[in-house]
Amino acid sequence: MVNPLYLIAVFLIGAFLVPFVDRADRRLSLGVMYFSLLYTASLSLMRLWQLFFTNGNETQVFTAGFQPPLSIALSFGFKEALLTFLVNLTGFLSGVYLAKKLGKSGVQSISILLLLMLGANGLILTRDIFNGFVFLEILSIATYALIGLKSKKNALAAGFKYMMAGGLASALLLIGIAFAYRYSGTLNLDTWGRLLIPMTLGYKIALFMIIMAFVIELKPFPANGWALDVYQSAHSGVSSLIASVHTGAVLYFFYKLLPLMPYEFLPLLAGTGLVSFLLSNLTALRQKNAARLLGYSSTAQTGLLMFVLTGLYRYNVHPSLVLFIAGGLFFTNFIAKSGLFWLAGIIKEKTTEKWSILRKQPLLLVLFGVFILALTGLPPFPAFFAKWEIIQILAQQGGWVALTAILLGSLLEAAYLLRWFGLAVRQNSDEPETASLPYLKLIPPLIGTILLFALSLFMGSQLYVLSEFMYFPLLALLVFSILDCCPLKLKGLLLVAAIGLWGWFSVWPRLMGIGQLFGLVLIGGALVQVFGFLHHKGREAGLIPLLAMLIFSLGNLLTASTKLDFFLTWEFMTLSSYLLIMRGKSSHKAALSYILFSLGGAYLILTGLSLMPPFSPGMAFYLQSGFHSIGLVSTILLGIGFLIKTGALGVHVWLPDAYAEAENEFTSVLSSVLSKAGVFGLLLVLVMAKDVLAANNLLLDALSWLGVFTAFFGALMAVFQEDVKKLLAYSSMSQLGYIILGFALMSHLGWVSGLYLTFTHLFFKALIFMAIAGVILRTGTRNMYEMGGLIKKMPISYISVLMGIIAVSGVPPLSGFGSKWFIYTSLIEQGHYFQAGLAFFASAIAFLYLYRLIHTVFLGQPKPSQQNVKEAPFWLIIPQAIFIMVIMGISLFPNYITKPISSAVSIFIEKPDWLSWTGYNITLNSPVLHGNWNGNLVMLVTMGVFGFPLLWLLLINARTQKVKQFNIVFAAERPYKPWTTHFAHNMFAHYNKALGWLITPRITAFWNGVTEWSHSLAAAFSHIYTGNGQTYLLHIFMYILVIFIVGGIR
Amino acid sequence: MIKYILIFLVLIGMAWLFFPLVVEFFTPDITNNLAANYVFGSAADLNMPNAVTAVVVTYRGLDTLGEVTVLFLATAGVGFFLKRKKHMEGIRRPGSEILKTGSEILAPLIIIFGIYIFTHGHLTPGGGFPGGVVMASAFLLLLMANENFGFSHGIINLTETISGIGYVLIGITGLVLLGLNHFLDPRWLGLGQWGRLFSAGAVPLIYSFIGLKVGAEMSGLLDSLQSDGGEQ
Amino acid sequence: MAENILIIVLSTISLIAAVFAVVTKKTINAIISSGVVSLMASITFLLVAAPDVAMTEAAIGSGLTTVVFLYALKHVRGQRSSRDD
Amino acid sequence: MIILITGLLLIIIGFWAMLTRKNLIRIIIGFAVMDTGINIVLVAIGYVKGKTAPIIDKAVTMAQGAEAGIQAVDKVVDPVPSALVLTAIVIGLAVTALMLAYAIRMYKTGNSLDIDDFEEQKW
Repeated sequence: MVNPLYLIAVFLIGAFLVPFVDRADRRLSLGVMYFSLLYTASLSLMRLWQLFFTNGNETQVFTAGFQPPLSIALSFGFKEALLTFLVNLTGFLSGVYLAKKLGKSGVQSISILLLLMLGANGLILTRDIFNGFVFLEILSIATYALIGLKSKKNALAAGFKYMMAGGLASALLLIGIAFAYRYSGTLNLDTWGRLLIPMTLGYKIALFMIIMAFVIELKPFPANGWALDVYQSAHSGVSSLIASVHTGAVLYFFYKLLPLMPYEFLPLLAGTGLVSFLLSNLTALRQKNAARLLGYSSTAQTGLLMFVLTGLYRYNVHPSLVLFIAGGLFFTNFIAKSGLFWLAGIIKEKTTEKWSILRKQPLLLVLFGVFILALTGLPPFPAFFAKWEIIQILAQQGGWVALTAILLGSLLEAAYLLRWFGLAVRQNSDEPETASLPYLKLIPPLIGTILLFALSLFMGSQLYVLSEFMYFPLLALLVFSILDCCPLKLKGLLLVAAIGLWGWFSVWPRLMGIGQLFGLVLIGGALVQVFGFLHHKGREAGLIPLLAMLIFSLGNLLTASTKLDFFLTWEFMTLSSYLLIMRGKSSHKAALSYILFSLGGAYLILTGLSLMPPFSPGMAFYLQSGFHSIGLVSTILLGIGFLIKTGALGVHVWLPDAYAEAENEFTSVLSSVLSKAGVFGLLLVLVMAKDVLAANNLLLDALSWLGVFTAFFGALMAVFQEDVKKLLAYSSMSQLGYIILGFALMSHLGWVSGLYLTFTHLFFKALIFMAIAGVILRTGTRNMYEMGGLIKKMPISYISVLMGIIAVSGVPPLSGFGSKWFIYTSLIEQGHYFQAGLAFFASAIAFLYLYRLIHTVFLGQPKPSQQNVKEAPFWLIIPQAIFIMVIMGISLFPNYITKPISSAVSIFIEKPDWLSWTGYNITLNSPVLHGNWNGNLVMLVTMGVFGFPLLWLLLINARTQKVKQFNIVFAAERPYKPWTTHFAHNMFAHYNKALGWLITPRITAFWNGVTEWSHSLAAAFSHIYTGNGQTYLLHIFMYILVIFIVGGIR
Repeated sequence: MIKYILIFLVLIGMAWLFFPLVVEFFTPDITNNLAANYVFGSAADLNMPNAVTAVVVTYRGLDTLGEVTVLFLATAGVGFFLKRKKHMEGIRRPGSEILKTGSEILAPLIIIFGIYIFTHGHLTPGGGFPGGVVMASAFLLLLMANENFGFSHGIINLTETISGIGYVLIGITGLVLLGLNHFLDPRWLGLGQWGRLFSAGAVPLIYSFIGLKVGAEMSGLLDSLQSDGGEQ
Repeated sequence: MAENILIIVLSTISLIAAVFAVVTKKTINAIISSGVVSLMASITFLLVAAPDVAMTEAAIGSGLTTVVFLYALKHVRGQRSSRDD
Repeated sequence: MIILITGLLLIIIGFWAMLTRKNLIRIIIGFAVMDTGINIVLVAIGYVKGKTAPIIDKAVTMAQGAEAGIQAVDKVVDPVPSALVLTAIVIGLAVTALMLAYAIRMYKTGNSLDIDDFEEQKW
């Protein structure tokens, strides 16, 4: 086997040699450093190779030719080999990153860097506690010295604070070791672990001091002020080393010590880890300095790791699973954190506000995004799998406190990380061009990214039975990223072709029942809208790859089979839609609120899923859900999670802004397709929760009222919008309210109506959004009062919008009528008169905003500035034309849709006898209600009703006088009025007086309150960091004593 | 004020934490098993009277290697922080004539004494660390006495490098000659006769390297400290 | 017995010296008295059968450390008056 | 026992200095005192009643080699703590020296030795 001592020897020789060879040439000493780091990394790699391909069970090596406990033993198994490989590779990358600085600051720094690596390697390898102490000292002293690489006052002060804290920790460790030796008579961890030593108070205190020394080194909140200062002020290359190598090695030794600790310590340590995770993340919320922010995140992650290592044993988790979880979290954090520190060094901007210069550097931006998203725990990165496992364990075994803390902490972490990301992506034109990039410094983060992806694939593919198509979204992202240099139209058409082929040959055959329906909505609906994106002139970097990822994950949502499949896909979908929203001009705030609500929802879904029995691979998730029954808690969690995606009242706060700020074409996808994913989820929950719901009438009542109110308030809020996209956003919300209402009835007819509306809403809402996208593109504004009279300039768009609003409003003959008919019928059939009344009222309100939409935009007098507006581009017309055709088709022959829906629903809820389809006619003869609907007939009648008067009018007014749009008499308005007096501005002011109190933004105020409150809490916490080294020392002392007392160690 | 109360409480608290350790403490009558093994093994396996040296250099040799490294690290660190711009002359006060003459006579003697200490580490108390320090004290003496005493950095560096690498190489020799588990095993050299200078395998050699290295490191440390630490 | 008395005396001296090192106004005094603490410790080590440690403590703990402190003090001489100097 | 208590008291005195002194060098002296205390504790732990130093010289036994080992086993104190203290002393010196270098450097850049003058970074 590869002798681990060579790792140590190589570093030592390197470090001793450097000062000597430096007399010849500085480059020579740098060469020695690189050689040592690469050589040791390759030794570790060789060891890994050995462990995989030749079976050697022997992992321990002794020194001096004596058996332990006489001599010091080193262990070089799989964990150690992997860890040392990563550590040494990171060391090498840090060396590359620091090359210039090291070259300038004297030969000693090179030796010190090598010795830092020696300390880390030794700490990982050794099986002797005192030897561990020695290596810890080497590691720490080297770190102290490297902090001084930046000879600024702040860096020095931080280094000194660190030395004080570290000195205290090693003192405790040494005292602990001394007394523990007294009790155990050995220093070797393995021998020690086999001994049965009576747990007297003295022995426990000795062990307590040992473990607390390592806890302090792991920088727990709140005893970590010194660490934050160091992260903030040290050279970013050194910070990265501390966050990854130093923390990693210390953590591993901490892990090695755990078997020695009495059981009562473990919950204590787990608790400190959790507190550290939650509160560090909370405190970080207010942090503006990038490096310090990373420091908080680093301490938080370490806290979480501490919890995983010490807390999970209570849940009878297999040790290898614990290691897997810890490994996933650790490696993600290890690579991403060092990568971010490296980037922070390249950017050179201290505050996160200034990171928008990244936008000019696509490569850096991508790297930055990858690291941030990995830390957030999004798939496919290892942290995602780790979090998945943790939540599974905790939810199934009732570790609710820990679960809540972890999810809350993760959400907070996502909040500040993604806010930072948003700031970086934000479009700010006044940023100066950055100077040329230091290419040498780019290598380390680049390699880090590759490593991260490799690890992700390894973890995902080796350890889970994922359906083979699960990685299609990523594959699509990759392929289209490679193709991203092609012209937009080519890429788009390729995407359409790819999705078409995939959907037709791969997805469609797997689907049945409601799966087919949602397949049409999610894949078909998205596919048609891809054309809309193609009108852009530029290359639109990143658009098509992300769109590809989104659509593929939407398809996978239907074919996913296991719970993990489903959740993974859900997260892929969230991730890609978030990134697509980010493409909007000033969307970073809206996107943040979107992703935070989505993640919150996803965490609820995750917890809900964890409580469910396992799903078997192979069969689609939605089909299996018919066989399962879930409990109350699970129902509520999953329900809320999916409702967030649909934008139900109360959790709709993200919706208007996200819809308004996303790119116009993407808003269309968001509204018409993506919200349906939430509907799909909700449907599954209702299917699985049948038993619970039968036992609990309250839940369904609550859901139906939620639906009604969403419909009502959505409509009401839409009325008072000036922004056309916000109007449509609220309109969408309102429509989804109807869908929820339909589902909440839990009757065959109710579900049919919900699904039918799901289906038709796609077409008419996408139609309107696409048309409006053209309008906004041509007029350059979203405010309706700045438009007008566009009917002449954009007739096709006008027709689209007209068709759309007829469909939305639910008047005959278009498809909307059918959906309304279904809803009211099913409501009344079940005796939900109040809901029906309010829903009907909401429909009435809908007329108001729809009227406003068509009138202020297309009718009236054109604005002088919009003289030269042209019709929307061809590419935007394509989806509109398709949708118009579909709408006409559905309206004429609704039974082609409703009948399949009914038969799909009947799998879950049996079709009552009194409901029947005959020809074009739907008949219902329930005990309470009789009626029928013939779409074909309705269409003909309506055509007649409208057609004959029209003909008649044309006949009697054969010679009308054509009036120009600017004819003041006929247009009844004066041009050049200030917009505030224009009727289109604040159009329904009078209604506002009457109903305005209903829409005071209470819910938004509530969520703002949550944000503000957590920020001020964060501020309060951050004030414990006074910046004084002695205060920090006092914190450490108090921290130790408090834990001792709280732990009740006796 | 609150801070002082807290500090007071913390100190009391730490004392209270230590208290059970004291209560449970007793001075035993016999050594534990491990210690007995060490004492026996030191004589039986290594032919070395000084059991502490046996532990330090052989059984727990890796610790000592680390220890030397820590010292090296500290020297490098201090040198790094206080690196001089140029050799600054005339900062030190010249020593008196007596000191000057005395040091010239004494320094070689002290160095010889240091060498004695570390070469006899396996037989008598002492060893590489005190020996190295004693050697460094000779350097200190010269430094104080002679205003223009510029100890050649080349020599310090060379000594440091050679002794350091020598130490590691001796360790590796054990690996190469005796096998996988024999890093720093001194027994590849004959164990010799009990109580002689050249006995206990490579231990005297190791301790010499340690002594030289420690001496060089300490000298370097003192040298860096006495220089004026480049002004910003 | 004599040994015990000697140990008590040494302990007392070292404790007093340590307290003095903390409370004294002049840094130089503090340095010297911390050296005394080390020296007392090294004599104690001799008494409890640890001559190796005693030698090392005397050479490094009380000797070299003190010298290092003194050199450091030389560097910062002429500092602004600090609160406990 | 007395030695142990002395050691622990020295450690606490060291803590006291670290927490209350404002001068950087005085804080470092606190660390040095604490280190000495720790060393004393370690040695006290290795002590065995009435035994001599773990060096097998003529005073212990006249035998040589393995024979000497057998005879010496129950006559000497534990060599392990001694070995550990040796390491601890050297590490203590290293840390002290580096801290002092830091202090000097801080004095040169911040022109003060008062720890309260080095708290610009916070929150």
